[in-house]
This record gives sequence, C-alpha cells and structure tokens, in this order.
Amino acid sequence: MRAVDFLTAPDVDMGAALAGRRFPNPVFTASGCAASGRELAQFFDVAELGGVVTKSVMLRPRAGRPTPRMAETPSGMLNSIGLQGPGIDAFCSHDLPWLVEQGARAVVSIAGSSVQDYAELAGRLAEQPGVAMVEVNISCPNVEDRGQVFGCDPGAASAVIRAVRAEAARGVPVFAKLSPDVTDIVAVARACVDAGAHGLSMINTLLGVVIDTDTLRPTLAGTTGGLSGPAIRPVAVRCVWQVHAAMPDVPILGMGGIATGLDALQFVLAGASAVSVGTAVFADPGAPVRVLAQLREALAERGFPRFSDAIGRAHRPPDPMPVGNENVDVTAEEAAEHDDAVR
Amino acid sequence: MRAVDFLTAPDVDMGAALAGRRFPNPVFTASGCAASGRELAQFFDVAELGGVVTKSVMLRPRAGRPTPRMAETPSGMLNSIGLQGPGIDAFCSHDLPWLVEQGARAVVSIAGSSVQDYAELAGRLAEQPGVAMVEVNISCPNVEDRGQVFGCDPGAASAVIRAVRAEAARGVPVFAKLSPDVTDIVAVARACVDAGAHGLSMINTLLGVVIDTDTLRPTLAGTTGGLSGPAIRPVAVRCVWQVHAAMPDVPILGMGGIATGLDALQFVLAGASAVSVGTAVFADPGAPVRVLAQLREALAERGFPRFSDAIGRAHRPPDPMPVGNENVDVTAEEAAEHDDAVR
Amino acid sequence: MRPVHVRGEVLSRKRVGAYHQITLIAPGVADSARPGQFVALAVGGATSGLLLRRAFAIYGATPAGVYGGTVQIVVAVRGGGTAWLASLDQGDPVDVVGPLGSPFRLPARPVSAVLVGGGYGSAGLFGLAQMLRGRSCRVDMVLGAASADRLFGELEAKRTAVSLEVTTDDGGAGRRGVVTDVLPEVIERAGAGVVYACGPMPMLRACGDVAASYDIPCQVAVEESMACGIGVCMTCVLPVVGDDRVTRMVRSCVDGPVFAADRVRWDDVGTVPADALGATPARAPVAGAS
Amino acid sequence: MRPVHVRGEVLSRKRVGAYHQITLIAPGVADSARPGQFVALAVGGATSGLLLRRAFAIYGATPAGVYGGTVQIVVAVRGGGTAWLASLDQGDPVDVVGPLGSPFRLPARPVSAVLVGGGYGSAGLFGLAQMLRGRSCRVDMVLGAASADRLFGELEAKRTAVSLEVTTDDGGAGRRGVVTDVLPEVIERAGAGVVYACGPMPMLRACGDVAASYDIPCQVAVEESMACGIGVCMTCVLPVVGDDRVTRMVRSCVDGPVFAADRVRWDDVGTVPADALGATPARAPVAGAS
Ligand SMILES: Cc1cc2nc3c(=O)[nH]c(=O)nc-3n(C[C@H](O)[C@H](O)[C@H](O)COP(=O)(O)OP(=O)(O)OC[C@H]3O[C@@H](n4cnc5c(N)ncnc54)[C@H](O)[C@@H]3O)c2cc1C
Ligand SMILES: Cc1cc2nc3c(=O)[nH]c(=O)nc-3n(C[C@H](O)[C@H](O)[C@H](O)COP(=O)(O)OP(=O)(O)OC[C@H]3O[C@@H](n4cnc5c(N)ncnc54)[C@H](O)[C@@H]3O)c2cc1C
Ligand SMILES: Cc1cc2nc3c(=O)[nH]c(=O)nc-3n(C[C@H](O)[C@H](O)[C@H](O)COP(=O)(O)O)c2cc1C
Ligand SMILES: Cc1cc2nc3c(=O)[nH]c(=O)nc-3n(C[C@H](O)[C@H](O)[C@H](O)COP(=O)(O)O)c2cc1C
Ligand code: FES
Ligand code: FES
Repeated sequence: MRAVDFLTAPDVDMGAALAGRRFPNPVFTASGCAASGRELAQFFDVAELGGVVTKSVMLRPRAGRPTPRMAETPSGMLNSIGLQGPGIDAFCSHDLPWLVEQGARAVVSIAGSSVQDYAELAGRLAEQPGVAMVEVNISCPNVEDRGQVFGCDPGAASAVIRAVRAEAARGVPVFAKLSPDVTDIVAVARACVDAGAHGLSMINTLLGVVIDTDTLRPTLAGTTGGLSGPAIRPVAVRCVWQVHAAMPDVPILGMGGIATGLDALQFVLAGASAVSVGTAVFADPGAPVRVLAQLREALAERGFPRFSDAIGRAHRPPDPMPVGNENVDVTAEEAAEHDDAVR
Repeated sequence: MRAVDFLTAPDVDMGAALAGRRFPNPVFTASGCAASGRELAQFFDVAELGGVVTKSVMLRPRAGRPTPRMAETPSGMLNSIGLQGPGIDAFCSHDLPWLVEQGARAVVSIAGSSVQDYAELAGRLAEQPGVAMVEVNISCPNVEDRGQVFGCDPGAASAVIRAVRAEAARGVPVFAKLSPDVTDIVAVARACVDAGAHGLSMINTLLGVVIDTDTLRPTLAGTTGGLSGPAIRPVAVRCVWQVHAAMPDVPILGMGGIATGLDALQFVLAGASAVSVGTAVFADPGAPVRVLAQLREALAERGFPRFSDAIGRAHRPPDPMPVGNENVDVTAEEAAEHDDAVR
Repeated sequence: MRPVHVRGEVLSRKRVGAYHQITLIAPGVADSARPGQFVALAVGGATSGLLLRRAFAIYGATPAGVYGGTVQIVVAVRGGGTAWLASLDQGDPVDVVGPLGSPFRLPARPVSAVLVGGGYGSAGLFGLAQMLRGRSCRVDMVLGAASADRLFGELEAKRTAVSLEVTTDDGGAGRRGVVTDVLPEVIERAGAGVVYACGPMPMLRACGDVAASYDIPCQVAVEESMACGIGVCMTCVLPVVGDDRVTRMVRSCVDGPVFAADRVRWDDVGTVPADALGATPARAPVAGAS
Repeated sequence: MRPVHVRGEVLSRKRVGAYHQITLIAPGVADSARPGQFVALAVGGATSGLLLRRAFAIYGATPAGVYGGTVQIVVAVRGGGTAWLASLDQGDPVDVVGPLGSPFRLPARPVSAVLVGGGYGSAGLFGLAQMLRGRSCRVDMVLGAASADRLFGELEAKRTAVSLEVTTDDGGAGRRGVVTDVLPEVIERAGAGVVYACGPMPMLRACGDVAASYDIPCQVAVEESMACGIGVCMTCVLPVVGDDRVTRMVRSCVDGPVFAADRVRWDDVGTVPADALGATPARAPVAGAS
C-alpha cells in the first residue's frame, strides 16, 4: 500500500486576517453574549479564541431596560437588555486590562446615542493599549425610537463610521456592525465602507415581539426585542452572501445563529473572513472553542489546508477536483449542473 | 353552591370581519401552503375554515424553480418554489369552482411580473363568482432580481395596489401581502392603504440562504429562498404590532409561524383580525382546524365572549377586571406596573 | 386510500444490518396502504426544532389485529430526524400521516416481474412481491447495496422470490458490482414482462434503461426531498412527460413516488427543462418566486 | 466553586407529590456545590428547538461514590423544558452546567436559624439545613404550598429540623394559610437569629419583612428568568442596593440567586428605579438597546 498523508485537523492553518490585522483563528465571541470574557474564562482560556468581542460599551454607566428582558422563541430568543454596562471609564480601567492580561485579542464594541458619542468612545479607545479591533454597533433593533437606528439609514451609518474613523487609532481595524432590518443591506454596507469602515460585522438581531398570552401584553418590558439564535441563521447567511457578492474584498465578521462548526462553515463559504458565536454560549458556555475545533475538523475533512481558502467558496462553482480532498468526486456533469444554478 | 355559567369554548363567537366581509371564523390557510385546498380536504372540511387562501396564481402556467427547492432550518424552512402554478385560466376553470362547491370562502392570491399583470389578474377574477377576497402578493423574497420586488418599495407597492383596485370587483376586499424584508414596514403598509388596499396580509417569508457544507454551494438551486415557520414568528408578530399601532383601523391578516392556537392568539392580541396557518400544515395537515379549536378554547379560558374583543388587546393595559374571567386577578399594583411598560 | 393522521406508538424497533426496522401501531394507516406508498413521521418529539415530517416507504402493513393496525418501516440513519427515530423505544409515541403517494401499478394479467431494490429501497418491494404473487405473477428479485450490512431483506427475498440475485459494491455479499450488472440475465431468465425498482436515483434510471432495452415497462419509486408530503407545497417536483407528451414539473409526493421510468426526464432532474409547461425563458426577470 | 460542564445521565427519577425528583450522575458538579447554588440543564435533546438551559436549585449533592458524583433536583412541570425533564428515564443523557450562582452565606457563629420553603423552593434548603446543623446551629423549618401535593420534603424536614410548621393555601395539609402566618411564632419559639427563604418572590419579600420586624437578617434565593445562567447576558437582573447604598441592576445568576432580603428593592423588581446607577431618564430617546 502506498503511504498517503491525509490532511488532518491539526494540519489546517487556521490563521485569519481582518483588514490586515492577523488573528490566530477566525472564531470570536459576539458582543453582548460574552460580557468582557471574564465569566467565560471559567470554562476555557479566552486567549484560545481569535478574539473576544465585548459587550457594547457606552460613554456612561447604563442600567438598561426593565425586566423581563428575555423571551425564548422557537430555536431562538428575544432580548431587550438595553445596553446595560459600566460605561467606557470602568471598561477601560477594569475589563480591557483583564483581557489584555489573559493574552486575548480584545475587540471592543461601542454604542452611542449620537455621532458625537461614537467619536468620543473611539477617541477614548485610541488611548488604550490592547485594542485589537473596534466594532461599531450601529444596529440595535430594540431601540425605543426606531427612527434612531443609525444602521437602518445609510446616511446616518456613514456619519457614525466617519466620526469613529477620525478618532480611532491607526492600525486598529474599525468594523461596522449591521442590522438585518433593512430593505437593502448592501446599500448600508457600501455606505459604511465608503465612510471608512475596514470591514463589516453582520448580523445584529432582528426586531421581534412576543406576546404573553396569559398577561395579554408583550412579554418584554420594552415591548420589542432582538431575535437571535439558530432561528435567524438563514437570514444572516443571506446577508453575508449578498454583501460578499457585492464587495468581495471587504472582510466580514459573520454571525447569527452559529452553534456548530458546520454552521460557522456556512458563513465562511458565504463570504465571512471570521465568525462570532453569540447566543450559542448561553446553551453551551464552551461553544466558541467547540465551534473552533469543529470548524478545523470540517475544513480538514473537506480538504482545505488553509482556513482562508474556504472564504467565499460557495460563490464559485466547485473545482473539478478540490485541492487535497480524496473523498469528493465531482464529475464534469455535476459541475455543469452547479454552473447552471449560478445566477 | 351558587350556579355559575362559565364561559366555554362553544360559547365564543368566532365570527371575523375583514374590511366588511364577514367570515365564520378568523383562521385561514396561507398562500402556497395549501395549494387550492383540494389536498387538505382529505384531512378536514375546508369549509370549516374562515377561508382558504390559494397559492399565488399568475397569468400563465409556470413551472417554477429547479430543485432543490427546500432546505430545513432550525424551527423553520427555506423555500424557493418559484410560483409554480397552472395560470389564471386553469385556476378559474378548475380550482376556484371546486372551492366554491365545497362551500369554502376562496381568498385568491395573485402575483405578477408587472403592474399590468396584476391588473389583468384582478380583472379576470372580477368576472368570477365566489371570490371572497383577493390577496395581492407583492412580496416575494426569493426573486432572482431583488430590484423587482414590488413590496420592498412603497411606490411600486402602491402602483400595484392601485391597478388591482381599479380592476377588482366591488365588495371584494383587496389585501396587500407585505414582505418583512424592509426597513420600514409601516411605510409600505401605509402606501398600500393609501393606494386603496382594504387590508394587509403579513408577513411573507424572510429572505434567507443555506449553504450545503458538503457540496460547498447554496442548498437551493435558486440560491436564496423564503424563510417561514415558527422561527420567524417574533418578527411577524412585531410587524403586526407596528402596523396595528400605526393604523389601528386597517384589518390585518396575520401569519408567520403559527402552529398552535396560542400562537394565533399572539397575532390577534398584537392586532390581527384574522390569521393564516402556513408552514405548520406541512407538519400537521390538520393544523388549521386544530389552531381554530385551540384559539376558541384559549379565548374562552381568557374570558373573551367574542373573538373580535381580543383584536389588538395587547396594545392596551389590562382591564382592572377582565370581562367574564373568573380566574385572573389583576391587582391595581400589577395594572400600574403594566402601564409603566407602555411606551 | 385517503390518508389518516394518527398518534401512533412504537411496537418494536430492532437493528437489521445498518438499518432500524420499526413497527408502529398506527390505526387506520395500514387499512388502505398499498405497495409503493409511504408514511410521513413527525420527528424530535414535543420540543423539536425539526419542523418537517420524514418520509419512509411502507415495508409492511397489518390492518387489523390486537393493535388496531400496524405499519413497518426501515430506517437508515442520515441526520437528526432519523437518528431520533433510531433512538425510540417500545411505547414511545410517534405521530404518523399515511398512507401517502401513488402506489405501484399492478399488471392487469399475470406476468413475470423482476423487483430491484437498492439499499433500504428493497423495503418498499416486499408488499408488492406478495401482491404480485397473489396475482399469479412470477417474482424474481435483485438486491444491491454498497456493502453487506446495507442490504435489506435478503432472507425474506429468498423466501418470496423465485430467484434472488445480490450485488454489493465491495463484493462483501453476493456478486461484486451493481444491480444492473445482473438485471439483464434475470430479466432473460425470468422472461420478465415488467421491472419494478426502488432505490437511489442513478439506480432507478439504470433499471429503466435496462428495461427499455428489453422493451418492457419499468415502474420506479423515487425519493425526492419533501416538505409536506401531501401535495400542497411543490418542493418535491421533477420533470415528467405526460400522456400528452408535455413535460410537467410533477409532485413526487402525490403524482409519485411511483413513476414509469420512461416518463421521468432523468437528465433534467434538478432542472426545469426549457420545454416544460410554464418554463420561464432562462435568466428572464420574474416578479416573485415563492 | 468553578462550574463544570458535563454530559450527565439520569440515575433515577421519581414522582414526589406534584414534583419529579431527579438524581443526575454529573461528575464534578457536586464537588464544589454549596447550598443555594443551582444547576443549568439543556432540555429537549439533540433535535431540540428549546435553546436555553433551565435552572434548578441543587437539592442534594454527592461528590464521590460509585457514580463519580451525583446531584439531585426537584422539578415542577411548567412548560416544554420541564415536561421533557419529567419524561426522562434512567440512563438518559442530560447536559449539565454547575454549580452556578452564589450560595447562602453561613453564620460565623452558631445561631438559631429558621428555613422557609415555598413549594419546590424547600429543595434548596436541605443542604443548608445539614450544613447549619454541622455548625451547631439550631434549625427550624417552615414549609408552605398551595396544596398538599405541592409541599416538598415534609418528612425530611421533620427529621432534620427541631420543629416543622406546614401551611397550605387550601388547608389540605398543616395549617391553612401562608408561611408568614406562622413565621413570627417560629422565630420567637426558636429565638432565631437568621431566616433563610426560598420560594416565590412575594413569599421571599414577606419573609424579609417579618425578619426585619425582628431585626434579624434574612437571606433569600430568588428565581429570575435567565438566559445564560453564567453572568454574560444581563437578562436576570433586579435592583439591589449595594454596601455603598447605590442601587444597581445586578445579575441574579452570579451575584445571586441568594441576596440579603433587605437589599432587594422589592417594590422596584421589574423596573429600573430612577436612582439606579446608569438609569436613563424616563422616555428619553436612546441609541441602542441590546
Ligand atoms: C418517498 C420517500 C420514501 C423514503 N423511504 C425511506 C425509507 O424507507 N427508509 C429510509 O431510511 N429513508 C427513506 N426516505 C428518506 C428519508 O425520508 C430521509 O432519509 C429522511 O428524511 C432524513 O431525515 P433526517 O432528519 O435524518 O436527515 P436530514 O438530512 O437532517 O434531513 C434534513 C431535511 O432534508 C430532508 N431529506 C433529507 N434527505 C432526504 C431524502 N433522501 N429524501 C427526502 N428528503 C430528505 C428531510 O426530510 C429534512 O427535511 C424516503 C424519502 C422519501 C421522499
Ligand atoms: C435560580 C433558579 C432556580 C430554580 N430552581 C427550580 C427548582 O428547583 N425546581 C423547579 O421546578 N424550578 C426551578 N426554577 C424554575 C425553572 O427554571 C423553570 O420552571 C423552568 O425554566 C421552566 O422551563 P420550561 O421550559 O418548563 O417552561 P417555559 O415556561 O416554557 O420556559 C420558557 C422560558 O422561560 C424561562 N422560565 C420560565 N419560568 C421561569 C422561572 N420560573 N424562572 C426562571 N426562568 C423561567 C425558561 O428558562 C425558558 O427560557 C428555578 C429557576 C431559577 C432561575
Ligand atoms: C443578550 C444579547 C445581548 C446582545 N448585546 C449586543 C450588544 O451589546 N451589542 C451588539 O452589537 N450586539 C449585541 N447582541 C447581538 C449579538 O452580538 C449578535 O449579533 C446576534 O445575537 C446574532 O448572533 P447569535 O445568533 O449568534 O447570537 C446581543 C445579543 C444577545 C442575545
Ligand atoms: C412552500 C411555501 C410556498 C409559499 N408560496 C407563497 C405564495 O405563492 N404566495 C404568497 O403570498 N406566499 C407564499 N408563501 C408564504 C406564506 O403564505 C406565508 O406568508 C409564510 O410562509 C409565513 O407563514 P408561515 O410561517 O405560517 O408559513 C409560501 C410559503 C411556503 C413555505
Ligand atoms: S412535498 Fe409538498 S408537494 Fe410534494
Ligand atoms: S442569566 Fe445571563 S447574566 Fe444572568
């Protein structure tokens, strides 16, 4: 028998790059689903992840919304936290240094009530060492005044991003985090990129309502909430697909319902350069490291020696003979069939 | 012991009205999830429902999209049927008369490629006896050219509705069926109502993509599909909530993930005057009649002598003492608490 | 043949090679079940995130008896739904809709028939074999699978059929090869007047081709992905030529799963042929697509 | 006290009145578990559409032994998740995270303690009772419920406590009434120096009021709806006054579930008091809200 070296999971180069910034791997937490990493450190070493995306921080401490803040829904959940958090000062003195100390890559998510807020937040972060990336949360679906959602209007979105870019440290990528609750996500994405965003995080939650059939009133104290979890995954993959198709060179941090390595792979194949694991952490505190291991395994099984080879792969017809994959046999006929399906 | 007549399910007046047209009850099928009713008649008498909403019919016969046309997703599914159907002639000679014969109320859904198509379809239907209502499907999320979606643009939506109204029979309500894939569903709803829609059906499916991690390509032959089922229910209830809040007098046919009577009740409390049961039929062919029975029971338990009393109920603070309900005891304190939650 | 919807119950489950043979108490389903039909089962229980039913060919059906009617199916574990079915124990509830689909058409007069089953596909053939024998038809069988553990019903086939040929891809049982390697000799030996086949699509097509070369009809049971199984959703279509020579996208759940092999446009499965009724010109914009 | 995440297994399940008492093999969980803590269980199995874990107070915990550690819980069926748990059989897998939350604080010196349990709330008190007795504290117990079948642990309480008072709303067992009807006399009889309570929110509050009227501390274990149970999501907050007299919206999953009753702003549970740290002026527009 001939000796063959089969590609195994440890062989896969998991290195990820987002707008020039290199990360050891492409699996991140999602903002608001990991606090600032400390609680998750009980379950795994946060430095093992590509990065930790922190809860969106505002200028001042914030108490958030009244309870109930949560409603479980089929394969998903609705949340209406109201951006409860300690404010940027406490964050910078308490949370950020802890992450740096752990050797984790801190992706700091910021949220503001005005363009000025965002600019100030970006300025404050520019002074801090250890910020690997800034994620600008312009897309909160559960605001009390819907008109206030920056991310639902290309003009407002672009104003925020421009202001952040003006204050942010050089060399620190700025990602705009998009809401799916728009008619044309490509238009918003383009506005953000034109305003200087180095990349795009998507998607934030979808706006939803659950009615409590006992009280006959909305379940959430804030009426509306953000829908997350596997229920929204097809919408999230669609957004990544559309934006990658329109702007293949813009890096995307993909998220929305990722619970397994194969879920993550869907996002990567659709065009994401990295992924965030959000709600799945609530079901499995070790979800991010598990997803990372499963993704690595899935890439090996499919013959991808490098993670980066898989990015956007679903936009191209299958190779006649995929690189390094002994198991897949694509006939010319099948390839043609797939070609046909491309529109 | 004092004799008390408790409200029971058979006592509840389930009569529903949509834009003046009366229906025996508020539970309908959803377009595309019941064909033209014939197959479901194997499982129950279609005349027992409020109405049967038929698969959107176009001017000419249509073969639809290639397969795969379906992908199951967590608590949902993605479909990309491509409006396969027999065309309006065959529909009028074959399907519509059958429904009329059964004593069912036929709600005919129409779909076109141009404003002219819609007008012609409406004109054809105006000649037919037995059309209880027309539902105008302006909101197909899985089109091959996204720019073509009438329902995503208030202007285009209003042009279609105006054209349909001009041709439709007097006395037959025209409902516009809205897509949730818009930034501002109230704006589209308003445009449709201003153009003459008697009411609104909502929601159609959400645009989604699933990637097949074996073929490394989109699962659906048409790449994108429409997401339906319980997964989308919170988004659907939110749309109904928002539109009813903005236009409380416009009747809404609510749908999106209804699988039980309590799901239906959520829509009603949020503002729907009737509901459609769609994807749930695939899981349970008898779902519409089961939902109807469960809704009736739920109304009785909550002390609603009339279905219509429940419409939009979640927008108002609880009554200090709900009508006819012996079991619920709302204290002034609790009522005040609820008041607080209203924004 | 009107389908019923019942809350059934597992009477027994046993492993058979790579498969799980499950007997369900499902009153009313068996009464009108005919060979080639299937049942659709809800999977995952009350908290399930799996929305759609799973289809399984009816392997056996016992209308009356102590249990008020049972149906038997053979399940290959594939994903979450079948894994759940394979974990069921006696007494566990299972929600059943059936019988569904159009059955195999039977010969009007006694004729020699060859029944070809691929993998668990053979499950759908035993009821047919019995019925054919009851009509004085000679029955020969061919079973094929990737490996020995994926053959189903060898013993029963031996008892039922005049002759049995077995093939496996790896030669682990019977002859190494595929069913169509042996089908011609079986047809000749049996003087067959009809072929029935159930199994993977490429096998069905190949059986149809062999039958056509002998100028005898071939009935095949296809397996297309289904959302509703009752004809209302249009997910399960494939291009089939009608009596009027017009190609239509027909539903495999109600117009099938049994089709005449020479009516299925095998080359075009997974596409909408340009000459199909209602085919839209390629790449033309369309208004809606649900 | 670092929580672990293990794939456990049902060792036994039995009905106790209206409840299900379940013993789980869950290695590592019991080792550091302390009274007042809880476990979070995944529900619905592999095909589940229920995303979030369900929290249950730890009723019993056996660190070592043949099974490598077990925990016991008491489950009241409420919705889909608890119904699923109540359907489990011996040997069924259950995914467990725990122990979670802050435990009851123990008195530094021996003191007489009254433990008050409402419904299944008593489950969380037996470990505490044992520990208190181990520290030479006198333990008296009060159990209350809506009806007799909703009392939990009467027998065990009789064995454990110096005295036991039972109340039911309907008078079906013990005295007709609520726990706070008898709490004052128990406090007086026992010369209690501390009250511990676990049960529905109104009961906790009332117990706190009674304790306050005797000027003794009261520790309560609250039950707020939780999405993560590990402190990362902020769904489970309630307004609690800190040592610095500042009200904060604190997480009941990590900062609780045990709180000093006099620190919880009972009137304001379900709201964000205007004087809470970071409270936004009422009805002011805010930019984002996740
Ligand atoms: C008419 C008919 C008869 C069948 N008879 C049998 C049988 O006797 N024994 C048996 O083991 N299997 C049979 N199948 C296939 C069986 O239905 C699938 O294996 C099963 O649906 C897979 O479900 P899953 O959750 O395990 O897999 P998943 O792959 O997780 O299923 C995901 C989705 O895809 C659909 N799907 C996946 N594979 C198939 C498939 N091959 N055919 C149709 N839908 C699919 C499922 O219904 C579901 O909606 C039959 C299918 C059809 C259509
Ligand atoms: C710290 C803590 C300890 C608990 N201890 C016990 C115990 O020992 N025994 C027991 O029977 N129950 C206990 N509960 C309550 C138990 O967690 C809920 O009854 C259970 O989550 C309901 O799940 P379900 O799917 O059956 O109900 P559903 O009503 O269908 O649940 C829907 C959602 O609401 C949440 N939810 C519903 N009710 C509650 C509740 N009362 N508290 C928290 N979340 C809720 C669920 O987690 C889920 O996300 C405890 C809760 C907490 C927070
Ligand atoms: C409880 C909760 C809180 C969240 N808070 C934030 C937040 O502060 N900022 C933000 O950008 N996104 C927030 N999100 C959105 C997530 O980061 C993520 O975009 C979304 O949940 C979809 O991913 P998932 O399905 O994996 O959770 C929050 C989500 C949840 C469930
Ligand atoms: C297979 C399928 C086909 C559909 N076809 C149509 C259609 O032809 N016209 C239409 O207006 N909506 C169509 N819909 C959308 C449904 O009518 C409904 O709006 C949507 O599925 C949400 O409801 P549900 O979750 O109850 O299914 C279709 C949905 C499905 C699942
Ligand atoms: S599966 Fe729905 S029509 Fe065949
Ligand atoms: S439940 Fe998530 S922080 Fe407490």
